[in-house]
Amino acid sequence: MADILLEGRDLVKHYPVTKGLLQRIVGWVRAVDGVSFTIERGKTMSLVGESGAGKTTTARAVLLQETLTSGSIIFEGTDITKWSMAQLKTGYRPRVQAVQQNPWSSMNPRMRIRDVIAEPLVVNTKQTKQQNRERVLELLDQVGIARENINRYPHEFSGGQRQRIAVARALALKPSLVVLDEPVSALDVSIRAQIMNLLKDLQVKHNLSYLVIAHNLATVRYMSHAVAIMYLGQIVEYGETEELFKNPLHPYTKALISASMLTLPEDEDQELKQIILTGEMPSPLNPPLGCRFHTRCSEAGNTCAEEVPELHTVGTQHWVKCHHYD
Amino acid sequence: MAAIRDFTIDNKSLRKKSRPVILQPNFIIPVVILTLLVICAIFAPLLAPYNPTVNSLKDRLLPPFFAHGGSTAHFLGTDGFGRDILSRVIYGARISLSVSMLVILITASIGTIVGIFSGYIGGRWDSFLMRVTDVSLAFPAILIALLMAVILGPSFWTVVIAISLLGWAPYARLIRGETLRLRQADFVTQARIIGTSPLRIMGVHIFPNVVNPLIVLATMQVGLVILTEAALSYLGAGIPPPTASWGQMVSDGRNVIDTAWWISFFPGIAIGLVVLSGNFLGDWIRDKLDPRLRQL
Amino acid sequence: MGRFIVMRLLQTVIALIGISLLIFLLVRASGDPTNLMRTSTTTEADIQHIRQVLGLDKSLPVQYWVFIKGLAHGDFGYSYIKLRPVNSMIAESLPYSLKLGISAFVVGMGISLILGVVAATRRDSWIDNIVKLIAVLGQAMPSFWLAIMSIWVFAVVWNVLPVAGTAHISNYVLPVGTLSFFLLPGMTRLVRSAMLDTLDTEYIKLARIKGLPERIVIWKHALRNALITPLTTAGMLFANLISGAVIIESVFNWPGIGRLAWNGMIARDFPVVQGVTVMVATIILLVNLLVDILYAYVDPQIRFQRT
Amino acid sequence: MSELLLKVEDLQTAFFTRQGVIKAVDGVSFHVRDGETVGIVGESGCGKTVTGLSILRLLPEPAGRIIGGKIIFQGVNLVELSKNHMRAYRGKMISMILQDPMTSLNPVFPIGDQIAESVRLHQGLPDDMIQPEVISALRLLKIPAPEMRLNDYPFQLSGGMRQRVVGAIAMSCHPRLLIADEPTTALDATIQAQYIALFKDIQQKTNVGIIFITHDFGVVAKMCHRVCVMYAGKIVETAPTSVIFKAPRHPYTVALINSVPRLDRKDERLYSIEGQPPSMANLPPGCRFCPRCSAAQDICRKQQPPEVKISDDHSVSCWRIS
Repeated sequence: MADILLEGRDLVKHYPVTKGLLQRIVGWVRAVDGVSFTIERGKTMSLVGESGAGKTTTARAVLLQETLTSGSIIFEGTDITKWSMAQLKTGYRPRVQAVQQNPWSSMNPRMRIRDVIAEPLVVNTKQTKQQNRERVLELLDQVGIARENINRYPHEFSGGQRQRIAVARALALKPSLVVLDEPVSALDVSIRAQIMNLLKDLQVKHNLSYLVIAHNLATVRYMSHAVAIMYLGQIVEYGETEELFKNPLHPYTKALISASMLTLPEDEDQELKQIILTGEMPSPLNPPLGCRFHTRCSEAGNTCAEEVPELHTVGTQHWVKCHHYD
Repeated sequence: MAAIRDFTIDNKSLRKKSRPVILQPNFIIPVVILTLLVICAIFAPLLAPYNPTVNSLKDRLLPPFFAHGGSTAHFLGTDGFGRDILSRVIYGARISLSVSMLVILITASIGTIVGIFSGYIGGRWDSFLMRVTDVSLAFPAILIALLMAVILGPSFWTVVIAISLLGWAPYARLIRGETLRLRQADFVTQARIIGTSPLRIMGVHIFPNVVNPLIVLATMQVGLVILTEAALSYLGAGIPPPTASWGQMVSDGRNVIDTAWWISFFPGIAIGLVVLSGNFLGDWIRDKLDPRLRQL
Repeated sequence: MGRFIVMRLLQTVIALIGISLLIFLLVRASGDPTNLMRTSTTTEADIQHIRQVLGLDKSLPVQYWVFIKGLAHGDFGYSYIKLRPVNSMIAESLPYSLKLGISAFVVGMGISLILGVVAATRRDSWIDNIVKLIAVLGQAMPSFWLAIMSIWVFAVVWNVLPVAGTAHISNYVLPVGTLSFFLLPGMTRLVRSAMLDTLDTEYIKLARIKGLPERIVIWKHALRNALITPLTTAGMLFANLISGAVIIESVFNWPGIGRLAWNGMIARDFPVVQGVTVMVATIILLVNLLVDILYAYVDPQIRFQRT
Repeated sequence: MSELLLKVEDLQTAFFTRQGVIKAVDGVSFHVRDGETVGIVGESGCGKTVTGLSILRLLPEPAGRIIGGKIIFQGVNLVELSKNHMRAYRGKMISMILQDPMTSLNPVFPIGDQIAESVRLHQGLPDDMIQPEVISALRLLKIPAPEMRLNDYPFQLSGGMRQRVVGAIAMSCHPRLLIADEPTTALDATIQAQYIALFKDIQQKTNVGIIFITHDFGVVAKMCHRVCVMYAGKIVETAPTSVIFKAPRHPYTVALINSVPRLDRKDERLYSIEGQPPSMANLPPGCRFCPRCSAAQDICRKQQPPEVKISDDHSVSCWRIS
């Protein structure tokens, strides 16, 4: 049995849409609509999808930045949605940290690096200044930033260096899970590999779990152990990374992979024909009935428009929601 | 200038070439004038050649030294009561300076608190406070001051209260805007993720980041406050005579403008110089601290 | 769009109630209004009588209700000094203020639009520098001083323009000119910087990529967008104009509501000042409502919002 | 072989700022043929966008200026044209698509008007002929129900649709050359794939030459026939797309391709380039890549490498090659 650190069960987040003088609720944006996933200890799980798919909302829920409409988050065996604020503050928050996409805006420009990295310690622990300082130096070593930079301000660093500092801050409290929201997409191409390699090294060293939010499939394949493909608030396919990329099942997954595949002009005819989806993702305010993907799916049949597809397990670590596997 | 942002310029090479502060005329001239203002205000009794409030009817309406009939005894001439204009201008600095400093202290404090609170807490509080701010911004300060002068009677404190009553609104609006922007900033989200309390977020993460725009706005408001104070004094709703205030002095010359232009002229120049200096200094500080605020 | 106007209208009414309440409370908090009417010959009985006539013996909420009911009927009370209804005094003065204000508005806005656009499109040229100088000096010099100095120059030294009176067109030159200076510098700066920001956007770049002549890029594509920012401050500008009217009318002895309020203040004639304040507040709120609607017209994003 | 459309020779573009002169583009040469797509690939700050703007002569004034080189379009040197002549080329002969569809359309005009403006200006058609032309431009970009879209404002459209409208403006006067500056970067993966397929189709129909500016090798592979790799204001390597991927010669190209994770294979560990691109105000004296190059020699630090032709259509600027 896999060692599961965190599990999301049927997570739902609906935002009300109001209208008029009396703020009458006229509809709901179904940002996340029944999402379940598991994150194993020491492993990386990625949520992949286009903007509006609900991956960021899901991650925000894990980070307690959203109040869920329903669903539960099981952390080391207990449901934290039932915990009190005080319990969360001591038992959950310090264990789940985050690195954000944009290293230029994720640090208070008025704080020195030592304070940026020590902030989680100041807020969550009662350590002395000396203890904090030692921890900060230790963290700087781990992420490959020279110790003498401790008194400098964020703007004195390049994007790549800042992202290293953001990683150091996320590790300050020795968390079990780090949520990585597009950790390299704001960086220059030649810098991305540095950061991805650093994150992989730190994962092995500290037995960290990562929840990665990404839209770039190649990055995801390189970073993660398991992948969940999201579309319009739902996970449509989930699998162990290699299995999923070698044997994609859902038509949407296939289209995404095809879109991100490096195909040279002359290979085009030999390899599998490029899949170009028609149309755009519908609004989560009014998602299609049946399978949510059927409006753009070239293989959609009659049932797809009417019935919500069930989950089909294919092998041990792979499942899909699609009528084709009924 | 998107194309300029397309390549990197390293900060060190930029900094090397800018002139030292002391040689920048946009900085040094206003600073000298404003320093002079402070010195005049503090040491008025030592600097002024005459008592500014004592009438001397034999010296009525003397022109300044360079005009026909003028003398260096009364450098800038005298008014209808024979009071020395130069001495009154020097004493007038006291009113301008104390009113503007006090008003800015009061309005900036209130505005900052309202702005940060409104912007960070949001919701109904925010909509309410912002409606109040909008109405305050759209209300003519002079009219409120006239009303206050009728109710409370003209006095130093009437002026301070009357200007402050609406004066906090620009600060509240600016600081709220900045707070809204900062609230969305990733570093504030990050602070929430690690469990920072709202009060600490407002104090440690938001306030230090609104100090620059606050300083810029406050400097730029110095001129406005001085002008408003002068206008109130001019209208007779300000500090009551015989205390010398620049607006009042301009008003004294209104009815003798055909014979004694200097009574109105010099105090007006004093107001203009000080306001100009305040505005220039504000511009300079803005360019240094926060060029985004160009539209202020 | 309909809903938007209804929302705004509702907010305006609420704001008006707020302001009237504020004025009412300010007045009552400062003490008994009859104190202002006391002279050496008034007896205690007279005061009692006045209190009864003015309804001051009733409870505060009742007084406020009476006050607001009066306002709703356009009843601003009686002048203590002139012993006439305040509303007829306002009605006499308002046309003069409107003539002055509207002329100054048109002149000020027109000049500042042209100056702002020209300065922005010829950034750092001599025209830009002159415009910046006008703006800087205009914002620094006190308007009442400018007004008095213009009297001195044009009426005394050169003797080409009259100082007092309202009959002839030449009577308008100095008051309108100096009053428009309440808008001109600020508005010019605002148009210039909004224009500079707009000229820096991607869609202006695209307009140039299309090969459009600069004339169309600037006066059609850029100006329409650049006007949105100054419009948001139109409310403030209007307030400025009213402050200006009080000052300019007092300098030129112009028989408008500004002078009415000023004379009221000098004579401590409380109902007059109160009446003008309330009336101006109403006008201001209505103007702001109008601006919001205009704003919605310029910015299609607001026009199409169905809130 | 198709006709030569554009030939850029030794282009030098500089920005004259208060802090000094910054050469954003320093001696760039390349060419584009009819119906060909040439990719200009590089990281942010390498000068690829400035190259694109230089061709249209739309550098931010007064700071940006072309200080040397030739831009020969259909035999005419654009650098020497008067302002009015140059304007006649823009939108008609040469067009451009900008990166961010959210900001590149004017928010206060309906999209139909924004396209019609170009058509009216460049095609000299009678008024009743303009609308059909606008609709056909929208149709070329496969915008559904084009007749219904004419009165829409930009904010009513999704990012993908807006970018198609920008494309429709660009193609409305049948230009010969299209400069596309990261047109797909702001779009989602499946929308990006749509857009690329759309432009390949448009290119087949119209034989337009395309300069495709991007930082994304995946997009390059799908879209471009030839690629120029730029680093710090210079083109370091030019080759047909498949050669760039299969047999790159410049150390920067090699490193860049190896440091990008691939979807079609399992990478155990990515190659990572140390350091970061140099500041354009403070360039190294020799080869600009040498501070980050693992194969740097003495000469690399002292002298800039010359451009060497390895084959007909493959050239590299690196001392190791010459």
